This record gives sequence, structure tokens and C-alpha cells, in this order.
Amino acid sequence: MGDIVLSVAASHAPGLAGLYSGAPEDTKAEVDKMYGTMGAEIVAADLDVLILVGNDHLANSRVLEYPDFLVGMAAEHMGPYEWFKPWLNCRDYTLQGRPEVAEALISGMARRGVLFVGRRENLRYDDNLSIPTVLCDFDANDVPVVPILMNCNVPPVPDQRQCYAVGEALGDVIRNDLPNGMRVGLFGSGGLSHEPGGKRYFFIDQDFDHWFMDMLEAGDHHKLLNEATPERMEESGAGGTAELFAWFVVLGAIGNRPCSRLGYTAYDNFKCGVGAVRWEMGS
Amino acid sequence: MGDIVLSVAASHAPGLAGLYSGAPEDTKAEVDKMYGTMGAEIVAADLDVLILVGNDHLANSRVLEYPDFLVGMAAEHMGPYEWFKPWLNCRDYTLQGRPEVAEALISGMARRGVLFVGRRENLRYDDNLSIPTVLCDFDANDVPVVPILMNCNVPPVPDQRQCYAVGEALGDVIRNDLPNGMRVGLFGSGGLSHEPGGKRYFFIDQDFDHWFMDMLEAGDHHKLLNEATPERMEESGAGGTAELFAWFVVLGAIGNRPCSRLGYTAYDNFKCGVGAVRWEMGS
Amino acid sequence: MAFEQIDKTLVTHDLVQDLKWDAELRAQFEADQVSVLDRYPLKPEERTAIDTGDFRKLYDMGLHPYLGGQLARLMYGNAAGPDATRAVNRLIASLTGEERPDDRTTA
Amino acid sequence: MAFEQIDKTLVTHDLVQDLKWDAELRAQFEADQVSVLDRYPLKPEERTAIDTGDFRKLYDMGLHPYLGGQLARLMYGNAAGPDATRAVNRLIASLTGEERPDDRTTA
Ligand SMILES: [Fe+3]
Ligand SMILES: [Fe+3]
Repeated sequence: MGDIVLSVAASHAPGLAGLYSGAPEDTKAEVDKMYGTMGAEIVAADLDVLILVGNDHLANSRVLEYPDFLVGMAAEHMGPYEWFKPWLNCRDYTLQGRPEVAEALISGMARRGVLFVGRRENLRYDDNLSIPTVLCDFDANDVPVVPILMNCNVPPVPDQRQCYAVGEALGDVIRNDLPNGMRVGLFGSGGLSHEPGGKRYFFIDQDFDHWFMDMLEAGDHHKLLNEATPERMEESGAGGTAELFAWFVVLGAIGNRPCSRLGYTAYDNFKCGVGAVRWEMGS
Repeated sequence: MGDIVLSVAASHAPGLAGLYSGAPEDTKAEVDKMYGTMGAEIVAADLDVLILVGNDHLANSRVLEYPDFLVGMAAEHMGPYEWFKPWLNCRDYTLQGRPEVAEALISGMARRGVLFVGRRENLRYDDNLSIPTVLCDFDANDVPVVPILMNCNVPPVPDQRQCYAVGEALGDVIRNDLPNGMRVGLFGSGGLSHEPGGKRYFFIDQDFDHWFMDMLEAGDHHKLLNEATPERMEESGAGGTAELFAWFVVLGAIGNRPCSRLGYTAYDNFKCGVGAVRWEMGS
Repeated sequence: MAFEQIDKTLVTHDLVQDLKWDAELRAQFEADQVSVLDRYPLKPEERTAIDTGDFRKLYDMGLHPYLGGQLARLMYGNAAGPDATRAVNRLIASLTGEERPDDRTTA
Repeated sequence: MAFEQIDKTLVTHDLVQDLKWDAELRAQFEADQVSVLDRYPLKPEERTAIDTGDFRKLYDMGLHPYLGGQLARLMYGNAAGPDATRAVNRLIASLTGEERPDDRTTA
């Protein structure tokens, strides 16, 4: 009987670290507000584990052997991975892992028919874990983390419905398989609109980003599952926007909860719409 | 527009090579008949590629990173893998691969929403490929092969319905993505009842084996999909009998075709019900 | 043995697969089992079960039976015929708690 | 770029991932690109496209855009700021066929 006591989701554009200093003041203020709020709430929630779900970005497996979900089982998670350092330009960090929670997730999901691949070694982390870590200060605050890195852009990509269903199973594992009273947080990492490596690399689809967060605030999951399709995501940024499927895993795990946005900014040099939301988990 | 011109399925118990010489004469005769018939028909079919689907047996991936389907993309497939040699006690072989067909399967399945993992290196082959090869003489007859090694016993296991659906997609890829006129054979490798590594290691459930092959001959896929569940397979041999899910991949690919058994034998030292079937593919 | 009982995270799985995949490690295991086992972060009762050939305990802890069968062959003999039959019989004897001759081939 | 066009079997994917994962190979690539590319079984037009920085051709052949972006950084600069911006602009210029200043940051 674990309890999901906190749920948030936010963008992880690498520029939030590497290009922050050159950003306009109002952009910086919006970034500080969003990630500062999340960081403070995560610390206040006194979590036993924060489960972070985000795009693997082809960092840990070959294209030909790319799993849908990869769980970091290490006792410590260290990042960023060397090659990503210049591009991220953020501090090095070491986070506490929760191997026993990672194991429970892998086993619990298997019993529920969902394959979560696991690796005991430290994974290669880029912006997916590094940006939330350094902007929300997970390292300084000893927030224990289990990362779940997922496939958002290697065909066949699990779509919004599949990710929501995976989230439902994950919520069931948390509530039924984790130790009684364990305080669990969920962090959906990725999005909003962007097209990394594409023709429209600097494109940010602000209309889409607002539409998507409006839908979350409206709480109509049925409509969201019908309309936030891979095709719709691809229109708003091929291969990047679909990172929002990580948010669907969180949605599936928590079901329909009041949601509010913590902020949004669209600064071209970030090459990504940057926003964050928080769901109310009750007491 | 590839054509599936031949479809068979058969057991691959290692004892068919390693323990053959000590088997009773009538068992040997039944084995010779089944595999001899298949071998002759495979040669007569003048295949451009034989796609063999069978249990990976935990030979090529760790339990924590075990894919559902792994395609051998190598230009040559060599076996048996060293550690299996004493246990199999069969000749070494080298088979022609078909890398371009392997690639087409991986890409075509991805477009149809199914993950086929691929590996360019020679895979580790045990009885799954070795027994059909040496009993049907693929090597001597230059039969080109693409092996698909699958997960039959690591939770979560793709069940009979999932494997049938994978087979439907595979059939669609063969018919629509492979070159015009390509002559394709399918070989479902594995089963029948057995419980490798279990308490009932020597158990053979002859009633189940006949029931299963009767259902194939009756051609009622609906009933088969309803009744040949993982639970039913486990009753008849935990972790072994479910290799028959490889036969469901073939079934899905070809749809309902007349089927007849080529033979059956239950010799305790083989630790496995040994049978074979052939589907009529028309002309 | 219900397949649901498999614990995918059990370290013994890695041991068995490494032994299959690495001839040098296998030679070391045959010469000095202890020194190889010492390299794996096995739980204490998992280690004791391997040391004493207690497959029943390993299966209760979630060992995959297919890898259990292979561990028995790694410990007691891998060649087709009497060698592997002995390994199978020792495995079954441990799982069932029954005495079982090394050459028995029926249920 | 439709993500459906990705060819998962393209050898360039392995090249980019090896370069990310192996600092020594990356140093060799920076010192002598040709000698590294020679080790990969690239199709002739794939090789030519890399040699000439023709990302459009690579994408038409099925290169994954995420790895395309990383290949551009491996070729033209990986550090946050002007360095990576130049890499992004050269990539976009190749994909669109438009001239593009190295410091441009808007669509
Ligand atoms: Fe991302
Ligand atoms: Fe088998």
C-alpha cells in the first residue's frame, strides 16, 4: 500500500541549464518559478521515492534493441553522462537510487503483463533526469529516485493509450505491491512541443502547448486520449513532442485529478516549449 | 508480394539428437518419418527463405532485458553454441542467413506496431534451430534461414492471442513488404508438452499433445485461442509447453488452412512430447 | 512451480548465464566454485542454497526453472546421456525431496 | 520528416551511438574521420552523405533525426551556446537547402 502523494510533469529541454544564462529575464523568471515550485513541493512531500518517467533519447540502447521502458536499478544514479556534459553545462550529481523499489516495479509490472526492462548499472542520463535534478535540487535535498526511461520516438512507439494503460498498471503496483505507507512521487519528464534534429529544430508550437495543458486542466482524459495522438504530436514537432507520452504514464497511474499549470515559456533558443503542471493528490 | 508456400511446426527436444541412438526402434522410426518428411518438403519447396520461430531459451539475453522477439540478422548462422554442444551432441552447421529479409521483417513489424528486436551478430543457437537443422538437413541443402527467437517463459510472456496477432502482422509483412514472388517457408519450433528444469522434468502429457494437434487438424482457431491458454499449457508442463506459442505465430501468419499431423512419439528420456504438423498452403 | 513465482531480479540468473556464455569462468567454476560465487552479490540464503545444491530453496526464492536446469547441468554434468540424466535426477530429488537414482528416466 | 521513414537497420545509427559511448573512438573521429568511417559497413551513398555532411540524404535513407542532431553536434560542435547553435544551423541548412547563418536561432 504505497501512496502517490505528489505528481508533477515538466519539460526537460537541455537549454534550461546550458542556455539559461543567455535567456531573457522574463523567461528566466518563469523557469525559476516552475522548477522552484516543483522542487519545494517535492522536498515538502518527504518522499520515500520519486519515480521519474522520461524519454531515454536513444542514450542507453541501440536502435535495433530498443526497449519500451527501462528501469534504473542502481543504488546511486550519477549524471550527466560524459558526452552530454558540454551540451547540458550543468553540475555533476549523485542521487540515491531505490533498488528494492525498482525490483518491485519490474516484478509487479511483469505480473500485470507489462515488460519493464531493468539494468543494475548506472544508466546514461542526459537532460531527462539531469534537468529536473539540477533545477529542482534533487541532489542537494537527497530525494531518492527510480528513473524509468522510455521509448518516445523509435518505431514502434507506445502511443498515448498504451502509455496510459502502462500508467494504470504502474499505479496498481504502487498502491498494492509497495510497502505500506511508502510515500511515492511521480515526475513526468519531457515535452512540450519540439523537433530535435528536425527541419523545424527551432519550432515551438505554442498553440499546441496551451491546448495540451488546457486539456490537462480540464481533466477530460477521454478527450485527451482521443485527440493527443502520435499524429497530432508529430504535427507539433516530429520526434520530440511525443515525449508527452511520459505524462500519460503519470495520468494513468493517478487517474483523474485536479491539475494546474505552474508556468509556461517559449524561448526560441531553448528549441522547446517549456511548461510544468501539478496534479492535486489530496491528503 | 512474398508467398508463404510451406508451413510446418515441430518439437525440438535436444534428446532428438543427443539421446537418439539409445531410443527404442519405433521411436526412432517415428522421428525419422516426421523430420524426414518435413526436410524433403522444405527442399522440394525451393524456398528463398525459411522463417523459423522458436523459443530463445534464455540463450541470448539476460532475464532482466529479455525481448519478446529477437531476429537473427546475420549473413550466416552458425551453431550449436559452444556450451550446448555436449548436451545436443549433434554436428556443427553453418546456414545461410538473409539479412535483407531480417531487415524487412524488423521494419515491417515496426510499422505495424510490433517490436521485433534485431541483432547483426550470430546468435547463440541451442536446440531451437539446431534440431530442425540437423534432422531436416537445412545445412546440407542450403536452406536459407531467418530465425526469430522468442520469449516463451519469462514473465510477462506474450500469450496465445498476442502471438497469433503477431503472426497476423508477420503474414501481412511477408505478403506485402517482401519482394514479389519470394518463396517463404514458416517453421514453428518447440513444444509439445514438457517441463524443463521442473519437478516433472520427465513428464509428458500425451493427452494434451493429442488434444492440441487434434484442435489444429480441426482448424477451429477460435476454440484454440480460447482454450490453449498459458494456464492450460502450464498444467501440461510449466515453462516448456508454452513453446507452442511459436506455433501460434505461424497460425496467425497463415490463417485457417488444412492441417495434418506428421507423427508423434512420447519417449520418456526425450523429456518432451515430440510431434510435427504440416499445413496445406495451396499452390 | 508457477511461472509467476519467478523473480526476474535474482542474481543467480546472471551467474548461470555468465557461466553459459564464458568458457573461462566456467573452467574457474569447475576448479573452484567458491571463488566464482564470491564475485556475485548473492543474498546469504541464495548463496547457501547454491553451496548445498538446494534447488527447492532457489526455486522458492524465484529462480527460473529453465536456468535451474542449466545450473544443475553446470554442477552435475552437461553431456547428453548418463551425465545429464544424473544432473536432472539430482535436480528433481532436490525439488521433490525424494531419493532418486542417478539413472532414473521415468516419472 | 515522418517518423515512419526511420530505417532502424541503418548502420549510421550504430556509428553515432558508438561515438557517444566511446570517448576514444570520438577522439579518433575528430582527428581522422575517414579512418573511423572505414570501420563501419556503410552503404556507399550513406558514406558519401556523411563525408559531405548531406543530412537530407541521410534522413531520406532513414536516419533517426534525434541521432542526426547528435551526428551534427559530433561533426560541428557539442557545447551549449554558439557551438551547438552552429551545429543545429548547419543541420537545418542541409535539410532545407536554405542558406542559414551559424548563429540564427529563430525559424
Ligand atoms: Fe527530451
Ligand atoms: Fe525448447
